[in-house]
Amino acid sequence: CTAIKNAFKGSNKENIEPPKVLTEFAPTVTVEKLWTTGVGKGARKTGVHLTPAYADGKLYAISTTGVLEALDATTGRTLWEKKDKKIAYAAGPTIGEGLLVVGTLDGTLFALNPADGSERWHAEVSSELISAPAVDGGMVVARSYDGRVYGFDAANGERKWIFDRNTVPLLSLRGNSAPLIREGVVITGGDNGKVVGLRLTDGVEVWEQVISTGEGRTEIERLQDVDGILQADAGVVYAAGYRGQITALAGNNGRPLWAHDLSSYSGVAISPAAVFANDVDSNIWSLDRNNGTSLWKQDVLGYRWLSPPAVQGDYIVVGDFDGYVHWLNLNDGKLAARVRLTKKPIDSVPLVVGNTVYVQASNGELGAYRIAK
Amino acid sequence: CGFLYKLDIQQGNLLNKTLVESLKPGMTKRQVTLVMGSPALVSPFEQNRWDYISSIRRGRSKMETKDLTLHFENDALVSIDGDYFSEDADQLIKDATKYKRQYPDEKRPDEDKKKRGGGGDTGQS
Amino acid sequence: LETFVVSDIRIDGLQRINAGTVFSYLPVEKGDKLTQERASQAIRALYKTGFFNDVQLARQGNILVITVQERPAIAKILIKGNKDVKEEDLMKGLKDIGLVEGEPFDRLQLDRVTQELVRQYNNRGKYNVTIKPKILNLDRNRVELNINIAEGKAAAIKHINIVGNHTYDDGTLRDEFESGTTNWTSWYSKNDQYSREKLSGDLEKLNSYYLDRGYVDFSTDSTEVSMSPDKRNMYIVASVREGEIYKVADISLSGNLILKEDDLRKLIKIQSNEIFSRNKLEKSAEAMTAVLANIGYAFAEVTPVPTVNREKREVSINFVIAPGKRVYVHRINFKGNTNTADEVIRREMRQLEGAWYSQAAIDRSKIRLQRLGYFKKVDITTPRVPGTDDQVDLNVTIEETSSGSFTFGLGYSQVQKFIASVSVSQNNLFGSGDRAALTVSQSFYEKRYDISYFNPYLTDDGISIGYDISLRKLDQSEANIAEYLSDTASFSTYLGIPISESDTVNVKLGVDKTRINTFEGATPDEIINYITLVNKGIPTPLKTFHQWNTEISWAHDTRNKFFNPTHGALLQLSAEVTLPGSTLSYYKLVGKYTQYFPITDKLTFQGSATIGYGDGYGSDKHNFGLPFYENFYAGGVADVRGFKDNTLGPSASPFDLIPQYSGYQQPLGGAFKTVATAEVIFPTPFVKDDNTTTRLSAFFDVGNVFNSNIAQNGVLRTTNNFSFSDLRASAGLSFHWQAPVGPIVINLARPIRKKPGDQTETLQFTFGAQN
Amino acid sequence: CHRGAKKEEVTETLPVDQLYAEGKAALVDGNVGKATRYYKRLIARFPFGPYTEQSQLELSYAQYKSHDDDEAYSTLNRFIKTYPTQKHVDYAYYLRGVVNFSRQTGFLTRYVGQDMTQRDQGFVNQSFQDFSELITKFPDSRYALDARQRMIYLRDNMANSQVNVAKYYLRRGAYLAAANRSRTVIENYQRTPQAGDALAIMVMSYKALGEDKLSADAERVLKQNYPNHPYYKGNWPKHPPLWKRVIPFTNKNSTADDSTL
Repeated sequence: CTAIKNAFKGSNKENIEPPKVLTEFAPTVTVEKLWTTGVGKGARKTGVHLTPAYADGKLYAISTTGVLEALDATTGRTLWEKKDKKIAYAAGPTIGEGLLVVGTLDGTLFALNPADGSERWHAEVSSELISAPAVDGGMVVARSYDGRVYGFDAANGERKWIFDRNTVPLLSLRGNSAPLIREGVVITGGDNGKVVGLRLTDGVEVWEQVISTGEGRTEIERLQDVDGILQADAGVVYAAGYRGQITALAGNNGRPLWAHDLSSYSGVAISPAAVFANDVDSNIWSLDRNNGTSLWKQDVLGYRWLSPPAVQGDYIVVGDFDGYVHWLNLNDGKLAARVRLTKKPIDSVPLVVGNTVYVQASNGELGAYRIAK
Repeated sequence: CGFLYKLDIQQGNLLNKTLVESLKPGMTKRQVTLVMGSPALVSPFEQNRWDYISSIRRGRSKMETKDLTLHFENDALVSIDGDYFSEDADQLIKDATKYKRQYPDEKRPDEDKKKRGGGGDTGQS
Repeated sequence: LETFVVSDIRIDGLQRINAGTVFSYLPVEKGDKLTQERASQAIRALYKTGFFNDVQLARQGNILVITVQERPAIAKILIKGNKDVKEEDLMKGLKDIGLVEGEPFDRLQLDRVTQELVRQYNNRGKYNVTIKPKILNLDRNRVELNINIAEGKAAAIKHINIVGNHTYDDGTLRDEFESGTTNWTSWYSKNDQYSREKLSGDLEKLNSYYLDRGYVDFSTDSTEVSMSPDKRNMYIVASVREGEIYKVADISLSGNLILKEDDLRKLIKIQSNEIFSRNKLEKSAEAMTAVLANIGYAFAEVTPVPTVNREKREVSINFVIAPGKRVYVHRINFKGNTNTADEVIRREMRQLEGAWYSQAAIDRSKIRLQRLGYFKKVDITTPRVPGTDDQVDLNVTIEETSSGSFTFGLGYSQVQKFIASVSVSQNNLFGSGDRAALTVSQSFYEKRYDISYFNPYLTDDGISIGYDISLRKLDQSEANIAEYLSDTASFSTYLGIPISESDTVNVKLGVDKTRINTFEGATPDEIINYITLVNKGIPTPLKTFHQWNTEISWAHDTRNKFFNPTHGALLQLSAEVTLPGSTLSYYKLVGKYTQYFPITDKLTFQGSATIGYGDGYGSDKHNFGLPFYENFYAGGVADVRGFKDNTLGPSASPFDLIPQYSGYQQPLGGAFKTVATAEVIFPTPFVKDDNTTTRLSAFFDVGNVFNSNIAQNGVLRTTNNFSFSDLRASAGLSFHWQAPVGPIVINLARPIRKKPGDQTETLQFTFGAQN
Repeated sequence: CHRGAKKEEVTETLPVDQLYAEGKAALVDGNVGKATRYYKRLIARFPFGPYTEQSQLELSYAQYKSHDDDEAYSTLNRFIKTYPTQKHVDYAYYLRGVVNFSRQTGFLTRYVGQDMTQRDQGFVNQSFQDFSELITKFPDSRYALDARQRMIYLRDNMANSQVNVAKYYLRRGAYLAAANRSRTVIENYQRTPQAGDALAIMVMSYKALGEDKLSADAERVLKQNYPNHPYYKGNWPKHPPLWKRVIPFTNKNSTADDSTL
C-alpha cells in the first residue's frame, strides 16, 4: 500500500549514496492515525527543525512563516493562533514556569501566556534563535546561533547572564543543540565539538568535555558540531557529535563514563536500558546505557536522512526524507510499522506523550499517531 | 597659422623655494638628492656637475629655459649658481585642466583599490 | 663513510639519464677528497635535479659508487569526470607542479595535486567532490596516471539572515549582495553559489552601506556560515550592531598642502553638520589625490582622520595631505606594437619623457590612443625606476586589432538592397597610422568607386590631410527617392587643424560634376520643372551641374571612449558653400550635437539633435534655392527610425494618370531638416564584454524634413514649411555590434506619431556595409 | 568500443626506430604537424635511449618551423636541462636564440619593409641574451660565428630604436628627453654607428637648452670619433619636407631611412 518513490533519481550526479528503497513487510504493531493538520508552511528553506510542545492536553506548534498555534492534543482542533508574517518563529516552543517561550529568526525571545498567547515579556539576543529554549528553576535559558547562551529571569525577562566562550568555527553544520537544565546545571553542546555545563543561576562554567575532535585539511574535514538532541537521566548526560563519539558524562562534573565511536548530527534518545542514535549514513544504533557497547545496528533505512529518534513504549519512532514515519522494535531494531505523513522530509524529533507520538514535517504537516495496545 | 594648438612642452625639474634655500655647500651628493630630488641633466662627460635644468614652452609662446648648476669636488657641494622655475600652484592647475575636465564620478580606468604606488603594479621599492 | 680520496666514480642504475648529465650536476670529481659533508652535498645536488627517487653513495676501494633509482617517466595522463574545471586548465595546473608527459613522476607531487584539486572544487561550492588518482606501472620504468573526478553538485545558498538591523530591513541591505538565495536566474548568475570571497565582499558592502549613512559605530559582530548534513544547502547568518547616527563637526586640512587651502576645500564633498558618510570622505580624498597627481605628485596620499565625539554624536575630520616627492617620468616604453610604429603611438602621448608626471596628461593620452580605433586594449602602468624615489617609467601595453578590413562579397542594406562590393580599407596602413580605403561597389541601383587617403599627422602638431576621389552612378528611385538618375564625379581634399585638445577645424575644397537625367511621366513634375527653370525655360531630360565648393567644419569632441562612451559630448558644425563659377550657388549648414552622461554606473543617457538648413544665395541668375539633389532626407536606419529610408518629408504629387503609380509616392526631401533622439543605453544581457563591442539601447526619435523648394509654372516656390504637427516620432530598441565582418545595426521600431501615407518599417538592419 | 578507434593509433604500436624514421621523414618533407605528433609519442613511449634525445631536439625544430614559438622555446629549455652534456646541446642553445630572433621579423617586414626597430623590442633583448649564453658556453661551437653576426644585428636594432625616439623628441622640442635617450645609446652601444647619431643629437639638444659648454664637450667627442658624421653637412637629422609628406602613401613613419653611414 505504500508507494515507493526514489526521490534521489539523480543521486549519482550528486555524488551521494542513493537512499535505500523501502521493502514490504508485515507490521508487527498496528498504528492508529488520530489526526493530521498543517501548521503554517513549516520551516520552508531555513533549515530549522520544528518540534511541537505538549502541556496538559494542549499542543503548541510554530512555523517560520509567522504562525504560532495551540491545538487540542486529542482532536487536533486549533484552540487559538497568532499569525504575523514578520515574526519568523524558529525556536521552541517550550512550556514551563507558566510560560510559553518561543524564539524568532531575528533574535527576539517571547514569553507568552499559554492560555491565549498574550505576551508577558520579550527580550533581544544577538543572533538567530533556532533551538528550543529551556525553562526551569525560575530561569529561561536560550542559545543563540552565534554560540552565546543567555539566562533570563522567567518572571520579568531581565537578562541575568551571558555565556559567550562557545566559539563557532568558520564552517559549521546548520542547527544548534537545545540546552537542558538538570539539578541547577545548564547543559548544551557547541559547534566546537564540546559539551559544556553552566551554573543556572549565574552562567559560570562548571565543566566542559570535548566530544568530537575535528582534524583535517579542509573545512569540511574539520566539521565537529554537537548539534543533536542531548538526553540526561539519573545524573548521566548522553551526547553525540559529528565526526565524534557518543559519550555518557556525569551530570555534576562532566567526567566521561564511556564513549563509543559514532558520528551523528541528529542526537540521541534513551530508554531505561539503552541509548539510541542514527549515524551520518542513517543506520540506527542501540548502545547499552551502562558501558556503551552496541546492542544492535539497523541499516534497513540507510541513507534516508533520518530525523532524530524518539522512544515510544517498546518502539523507536523516526521520520525520513520522504515523509515516512517508521516504528522499530526497541530490543532488536526490527521494523514494526510504517506510515506516510507527507511527501516532504521529516527532519525534527517526534514528540512522545504517553503512547501517542506527534510528528511535525518540514512543510508544517503535523500528525498524531497512537500504538494500539 | 595663428590659432593652431601646440602641445605644451615641459622638461626638467620644478623646484620648491624653501628646499633650494636649504642647500648648503659641503653637502654630499646623497644629501643633495634627498633635498632636491634627482637632477634632470647630468652630462656623461662631467660627472661632478649637476644641472637642475627646466624648460617650458606653453602653447605658441617662446620656450624659456632656466638652469640651476651645482658643482661638486670629491663628493662635496662647492658652488650653486643659476636660476630656476619655482612651483606655482595656480599655473600647475591651469596646465592640468587643459587635458582633463574633472568628471567627478569617473574612476580612472586602471585605478582600483591598489596602493597608489604610482599606479604601477610593482610596489614601492 | 669515512673520508678518502676518490680515484674513480661509477654510477649504477642509470636508464634514461646518461652518465654525462649526472657528472655535470655532481659537485665531486675524480681526485677530490670525499668528506662526509661533501657526500651529503652530492646527494642533495642529485635529488635537486628531480630525476631520482633514491640516491646511495658507497665505497669500493677508492672508487665512489653511486647507485641511483630513476623516477619513472610519465607516459600518459588521463583525466575523467571534470566538468566545472576545463581539461586545459587542469593540465596547465599539473604542468606548473611538474606533472607533464615525458617528465619524471614524483609521488609526493600527486598528493599535492589531489589536495589542490579538492581545494579548487570546494572553492566552487562543490563539497561532495571525490578525486581518486590511480597509477598504472608500465614497462621501461614508465607510469600512466589516471585521475577520476566525481564532482557532485554545487551547494546552493538557501537562507541569508541579517540580525540586529532595525533601521534598514534585510531586503534593502541585501540587494547589492553578490551572494543570494536560489531564484529563477540562479542557473545563469550563479548568485546562490557560496564563496568566501563573495561573502566577505558582501559584508564589506554592508559595512559601507551603514558607514555611508552616518552609523560610525556600526559593526558586524559575527557571521556564521553553515551547511546541511548532505552538504547541498548553505545558510548564512550575520549579526550586526547599528549604533547611532553621527553628524560631521568641523573639517580641517593638515600636512603639506601644495595648493591653496580653499582650492582643496572646493574638492571636499561633505560639509559641517551634514550626516557623516565614509563614501563622501573617500570621494573627497580621491579628488584631492587626483588633483595632486595631475600636477606631478604621483605618490600623493590624502587620508581623512576622523575623531569621534561620542556624547555629541559628532565626528570632526582632519584631511592629512602627504604629497610625497614631485615625480618625473624617466622613460616611456611601448609593448605589443608588432605592427604599429613607435612614433604613431608616441605622438599621441600628452606626457613627455623628462617632464614632471601628470596623471591628467596620462589619462588624456590613453583616451587619444583608444580613439585611434585600431587598438583593442590600452593599459598604462607607471612602475618606479629602481634606485630613485622620484622617477617612474611609463609602460604602455597595447593590443592591436586587425586595423584593416578587406570586405569582399555581399552586403545587404535596407537602402541599397544587395551590394556586391570589394573594399579594402586600412586605418593603420602598415602601422604608419595613415588611413586608406578603396571601394568598388555594385548594387541594385548604385555603382560606386571611391579612393580615400588620410594622414592624421602631416605635421608633428597634428595637422591632418585627406583626399577623396569618388564616382557614383545612382538610380535615386531605388533609394525611395524620386525617380531620376544621377551620375556624380567628385574630388576633394581637406586639412584638419587642431585648435585645442578636443577641438579640430576642417577646411575642405572640392570640385564635382553631377549629371541628372529625368524620364517624362516617371520623374515628378516638380523636378522636371525645376530643371527647365534652371535651364532658362528650355525643358531637357539631361542637365549637368558643375560646382566648386568649400566646406568649413568644426568638431568639438570630449567623449571619453571611442565606442559606447559614457561621458562627454560631440558637437559638429559645418558650413558648405558653392564658389562662384558653379552652375548653382547655394549653401548648406549642418549642426549635430550629441551629449552622453551616466545615469547610473550601468546606464548611460545619450541625447542628440541634428539640424540641416540649405538655401540659394546671391544673384538670382544662379540662385535657385537648394537644388533637389542636395536636399536633406529623413527617416531610416540611422535617422528617424521606424520609417522607411528617406521617405519622410514632402513628396511629389502622385501621377493619377498612370494607375500603377497612383499610390506610389516619390519623396523630394527638403532644405530644412530637424531630427532629435533620446536614447538610454543599458548593458547587453548575457554578454560578458562590458560593452566594448555590443551596444543595446532604448530610443525615442522625433524629426522630419521641411520646405522642399520646387518649381511650378516657371516660378520657384517652397512647400511644406516647418510645422510641429508634421514632426514624426517613433520609439523602440536598437542594437549595435562591432562584428569582425563590420558594424551591424538592428533596429526594432514602432512609429508613435505618423500620418497616413507614411511608409513605416518595424524591423530595420544593415550589415557589412556603412550605410 | 566506439568505431573511431578501430584503426589502432599507429604511433602507439610502431617500434622506436620506425617511429623515429617516420617522424624524421615527415620533418624533412616539411609536414611539421605529423613530425611533431610522432616525436611527442616517441618521447612519451620511449623515455630513454639514443632516439629519444635526438627526437627531443628535432621536435623543437619542428615546433619552431610551425611557428609554435612558445612551445619550441620550452622544449629547448627542457632539453638543455635534461641533457646538459649532449654533443648537440650547442645547437639547442643556438636554436633557442633563433626562435626569438625570427619572432620579430614578422610577415610584414619582409614584404612591406616595415622597420622593425620601430616595433616592440621585447623579444629582441631575449634573443640577444640567448645567443650570448651560447657564445660564452661554447665559444668554438660551429654556430658561434652565426650567433655573433645575429647579435650584432640585434644590437644595431636596439640602438636604432633608441635613436629613433631621440630624433622624435628632438624634433618636438623635448630636448632633455632627446639628450637622455642619446645618453643611453652612448653608454650602452659605444662602438656602433648609432652612437655617432646619439652624440650629434646630444650636441644639438644641449645647445637648444642653452648649455653651450656641455654642447661643446659633446661636439669634441663627436669630432674625435665620427669626424664625417652628416651632422657636419648640416640639415640633420633629415626629415621629409612638407611638400613630400603631402603626397599620399609616401609616409613610412620611420626616421630610419635617412640613417647615417
